Amino acid sequence: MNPLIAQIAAHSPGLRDWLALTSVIFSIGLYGLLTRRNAVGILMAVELMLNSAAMNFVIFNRFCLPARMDGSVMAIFVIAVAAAEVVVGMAIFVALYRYRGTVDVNQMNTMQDPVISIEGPGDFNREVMKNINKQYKSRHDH
Amino acid sequence: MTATSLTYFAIAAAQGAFKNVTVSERTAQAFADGSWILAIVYIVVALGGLAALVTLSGLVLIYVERKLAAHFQCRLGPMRVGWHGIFQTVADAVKLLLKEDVIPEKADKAMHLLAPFLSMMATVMVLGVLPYSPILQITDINIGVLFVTAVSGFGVMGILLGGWSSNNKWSMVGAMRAGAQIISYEISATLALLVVVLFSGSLSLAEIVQSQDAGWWIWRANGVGFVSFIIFVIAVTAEINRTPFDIPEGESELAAGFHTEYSGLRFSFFFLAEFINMFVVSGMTATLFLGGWMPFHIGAWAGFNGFMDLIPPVLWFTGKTSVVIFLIMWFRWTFPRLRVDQLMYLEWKVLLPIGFVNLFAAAVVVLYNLYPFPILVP
Amino acid sequence: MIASAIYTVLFYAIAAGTILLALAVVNTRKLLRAAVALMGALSTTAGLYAMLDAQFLAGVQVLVYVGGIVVLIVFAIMLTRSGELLEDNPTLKRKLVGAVISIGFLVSSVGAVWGSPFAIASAGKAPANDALMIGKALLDYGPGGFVVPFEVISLLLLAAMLGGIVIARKTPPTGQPFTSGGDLPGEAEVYHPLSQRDDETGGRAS
Amino acid sequence: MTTEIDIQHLGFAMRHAWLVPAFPLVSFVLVALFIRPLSQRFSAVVATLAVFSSWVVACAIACEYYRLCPPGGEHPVLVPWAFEWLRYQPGFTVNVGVIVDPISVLLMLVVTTVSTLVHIYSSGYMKGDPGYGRFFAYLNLFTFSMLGLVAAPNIVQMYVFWELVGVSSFLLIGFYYQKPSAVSASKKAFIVTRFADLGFLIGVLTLGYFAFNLFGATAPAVSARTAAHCTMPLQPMDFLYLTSPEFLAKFGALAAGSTGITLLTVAMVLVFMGAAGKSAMFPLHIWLPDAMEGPTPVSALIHAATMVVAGVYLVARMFPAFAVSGAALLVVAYVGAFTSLFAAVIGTTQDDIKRVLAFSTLSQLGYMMLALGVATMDSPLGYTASMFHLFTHACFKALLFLGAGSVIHAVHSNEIWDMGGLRKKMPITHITFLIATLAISGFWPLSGFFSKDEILASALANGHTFIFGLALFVAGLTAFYMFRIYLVTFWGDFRTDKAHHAHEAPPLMWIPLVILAVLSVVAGYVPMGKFVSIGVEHAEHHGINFAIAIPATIAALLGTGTALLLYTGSGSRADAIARSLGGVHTLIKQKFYIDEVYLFITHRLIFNLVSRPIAWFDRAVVDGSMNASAWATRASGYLFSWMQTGQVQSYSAWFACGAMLVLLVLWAALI
Repeated sequence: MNPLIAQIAAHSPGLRDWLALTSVIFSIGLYGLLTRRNAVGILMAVELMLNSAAMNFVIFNRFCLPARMDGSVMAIFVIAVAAAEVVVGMAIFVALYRYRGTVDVNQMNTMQDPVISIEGPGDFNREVMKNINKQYKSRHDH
Repeated sequence: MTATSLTYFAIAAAQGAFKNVTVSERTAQAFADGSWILAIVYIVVALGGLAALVTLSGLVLIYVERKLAAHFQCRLGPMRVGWHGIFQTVADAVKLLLKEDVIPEKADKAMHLLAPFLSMMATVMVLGVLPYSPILQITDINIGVLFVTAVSGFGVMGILLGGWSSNNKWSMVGAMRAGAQIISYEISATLALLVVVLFSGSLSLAEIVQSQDAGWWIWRANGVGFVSFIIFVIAVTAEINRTPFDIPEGESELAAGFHTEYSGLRFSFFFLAEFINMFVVSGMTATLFLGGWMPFHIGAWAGFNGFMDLIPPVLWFTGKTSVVIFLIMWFRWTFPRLRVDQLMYLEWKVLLPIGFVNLFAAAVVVLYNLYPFPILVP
Repeated sequence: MIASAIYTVLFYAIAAGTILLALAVVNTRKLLRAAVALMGALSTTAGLYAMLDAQFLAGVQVLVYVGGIVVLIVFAIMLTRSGELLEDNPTLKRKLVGAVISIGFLVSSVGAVWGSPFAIASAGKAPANDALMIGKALLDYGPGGFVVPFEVISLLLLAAMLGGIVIARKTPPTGQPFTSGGDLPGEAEVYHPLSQRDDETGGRAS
Repeated sequence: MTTEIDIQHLGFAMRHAWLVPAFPLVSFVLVALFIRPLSQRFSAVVATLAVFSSWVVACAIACEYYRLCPPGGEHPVLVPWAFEWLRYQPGFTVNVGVIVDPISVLLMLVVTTVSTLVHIYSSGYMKGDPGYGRFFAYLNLFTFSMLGLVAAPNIVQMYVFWELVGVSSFLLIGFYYQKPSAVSASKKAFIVTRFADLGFLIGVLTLGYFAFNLFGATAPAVSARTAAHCTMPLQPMDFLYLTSPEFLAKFGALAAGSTGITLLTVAMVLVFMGAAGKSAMFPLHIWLPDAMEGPTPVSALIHAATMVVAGVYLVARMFPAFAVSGAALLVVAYVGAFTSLFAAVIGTTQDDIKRVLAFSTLSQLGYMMLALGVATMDSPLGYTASMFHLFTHACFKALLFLGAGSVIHAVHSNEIWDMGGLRKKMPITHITFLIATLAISGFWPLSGFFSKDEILASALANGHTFIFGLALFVAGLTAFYMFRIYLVTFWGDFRTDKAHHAHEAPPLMWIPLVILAVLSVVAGYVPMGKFVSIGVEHAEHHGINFAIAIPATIAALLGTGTALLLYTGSGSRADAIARSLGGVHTLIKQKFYIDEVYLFITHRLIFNLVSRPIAWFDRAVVDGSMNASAWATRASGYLFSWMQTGQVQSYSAWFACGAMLVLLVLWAALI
């Protein structure tokens, strides 16, 4: 037998190699998630991450419980959830684009609360509402 | 070298000729036996066979299409090149290959180059799993039907990319229409497929053909099979963008649709892919509903059946496929083109509900083994 | 032996392809190209599934991801056709931070994986007909059965479908313009961000 | 000997005894949700028909019961219909069912009869009211709750319906919810009865706890005789179980700590607290007079004839338990006696016709309680007498209230001094009112005579001479105040224009009056001792015992005579007596300042001494610590708010860092 072939065969991938591969893909997805500014780009990165996570199920199934199909079933669930996520995500992006003219996540920070006070126990909610009110007013006065 | 390979091939062919093994199994066997060269020969032969099939069937189909179109319209069609214009398509092909390959200035070049290959790839991948005869199948994977459905996604991507990268409004609109249409009709096609899967209990195409030994599913599935056959034919006609579902490339509206900006070899790829697609879906229809390479048998007529068995399986397959191809070509000169809304209406409000009901009925038939009518034909 | 060698070569080849395509997904400037790369990465992942003896899953992966999700993403990109959508060029700072975090994550996770003891089964042959097995597992109950999650997933998909339609349709169902919802002060006022694109708070400038 | 009854082969009405409460319930839902918005008129018809159907079924049940167990014989307790409701653990489930025994049959008849008549009466009385349909829906709900309470075979079901009765009476008292006085009256009734129900609840829990734990999950060791008459196995909360001699013997032996009182007594006094609340016994009576704010038919239904007897019914239902604990029974007797005297005294001075009737109700309820209290298992005459009086009282008190309603309807005032001379204007009301007055005063040959006679006889027979004397005095007082309002209302001159312009009520209103008047006359001739009995010993129907009848009649005559003396002709004689009594009269007129005492206790003492410190503690310490933790959270949130960019990516970066940290820890642990 060709020694080269034997050597190659000796490096047949094991569980840890597979897991390392999924870790790499996950990290790449994470990089995309952190760096992309476009919501669609982020979604694609998330797909990568989901994919690698689903593959982990299959890997463990293959190596640790080969007679069962639980990992495949879980992976199918992950795929289904990913499909649902993409549907809703895309719908949201299209709606956002229609209403705001952008899908840049840097501009999606209306959840950020500019009003935080530490005046001690008081009617916190009312204060926040007042400020939101003010913000709205100023928005509409222009 | 060549002689050795040919010898190997001849020996292998002799060995496996009358066994129901696919080319991929033989290749694997060859690998396992350590006969590298034989394995590589198998691979080369398989790929070469596929290439030949693609080219030949493309040429033939284009010629047939033109001739049929002409005769439907009481014309003669191509008559000049060769006897009855039989080499017309060859001449056209040569002309296309010699033409300049123009890429628009503002196109996304990489995508523009990639798109035709994606389209072609989707088609050829299906050719690889079609069972042409018991011994003539590149590979039989146990998820065959699923595979066929899945790779059609690449075709959609090819069309979408082609339309997008051309940087042309017509192309873009054509691509969007094609994408929407293919995705929509794929659902109905899959629902119809599932009926056959339910009856045969397998996703493997070879097994599905084998399961029709006692009778083709179009007859034997008692009504539901016939309904799903009709749904499937309509849906695949739409999937390959043929009339009456050819709005993605409707000449009167969109110039030539998604491949308006393509020329030369790349255009011929798209063009060829379209015709091969017709062959593929017809082959699938034949495999799923018409018994694939199974000969035509009638009940207990032993003599008749014996005669039918004499005809080689490949011919049976080709014949059935040709019938479906003829049917699809016939549509083109029978039905007017649908509007976009009519198209969507037909899919979502007609075919889809019928498909679901049909699938449910099929499940009931299979579950309770209901065969209300006697089986007269295979 | 040869089969094992081929398997090994195939694994590293496909893994390398997957990683390259994944890198393309996150680094390509043009989003459509990223989508194509995503399609490639997901297809190679299907190949990896096939190598893990999960053919059915490989088919599903191609069917759902390539035929569905990527097409949907491409559609979305095409529908929201605008300059900023087509390209995405993150700043260097962003790239650095992302790289540091993701590489840190990679190192720590690979380290944790490498050090962990796993209970690897010795007889590693997958069932021949995995589609049948998966079908039975999905519709079974009791141990090893997943019928309840299966039903839940079907509900989730239905909800996602309806949600997608409701969110993405052009006019809200009531025919009313888009409002803030009524919980906040000024609920009667119409909030239409398109009309305020040019002021400081809600527009493109930031 | 025991009467053997095959529970499986009962007649239709028995097997479907649930129909009795079901009719009003269905009608309530229909009327409240569907019919009321469509037609006010039709809702009255539906509601009345539903209650009438209940009456028919109740009659059928009564007939069947007394066909199976003929009068004068043994009267077993049947549970012909039940289903499992709450299953706690083996041997402890709570059923919902219908109990059929003499007192429940009697109560069902009384409730459905009075309720039907009140429905008919109300359809005339409430005409033109904007809340016409709502009123009938409430009436149906009330009837349903009361019937469910009566039919309860276990104490849990009774408690549930007990509260439902409370709710529906709350709704009915506050029917005129625009009137502040009605609202406050309904709140008062609700709160006072709720306070009483607290005791009831604790009693129920005590009983249930011991009923289960004394015998455990093993089969309840109660008489096979009673168990044979149930469709389902006996459960610890069932009345049959709670009143079985086996259980009582075991439970009665338990002492409550070192107080020298048995636990049974404690539990029974707690249960009686609930009964006292609902029946408005002395310290908890304050809600009843105010509850007159509801429409007058409601007063007749709730506060005279049916609802307030729920307490009496409960005591009767649990009577064997009370009897085993003699002390609890003594409490019942003396509370009843005191209430009857106390209320009668107040009743002599009130000017509001409904208020007088309310106090008279209190007094009569005291009578019933007293009768129960003097009875024992060995000589259960008082038990029979109490039920008898409940029955007759329901007839004539409903009649009195409906008559008063008729008068109020005509005069548009509650003050008796606004009336006068109405006998000419309203002959039917006058005659029926007179019959009722005579009946309640205890004149032969009307029903009140017989029932009161039996109560007095039972008190004397069991050696409670003091209570006997007191009851005799109250009988005289009753005659006095009843004739007082009768005379002032119907005799003399027209005191106001309103009285002058009064006219007879429409037929829908006077027909029930006539029916009730007939009932008030004949009810006394029912041989109640043969129909209603408890224990092995049979209460003999005494006929007319002259040793008791003569003093009772003399007392009634004295009362009547005094009234005639004082309130015919000019009112100066009454005023003179009132003036000569001075402070005492004022004290009585102000109802012994009980309300004020309550207000003082709640407002001054409890609010200032208990509530305010607790409120301060709540605000300063409890809320303060909460606020402090909230403040700390918010302050720390402020410290870290620079992390809150509002952008998903920065969040996911932090998240990734966290995950990385976890992985590093894992890695470190592995190395």
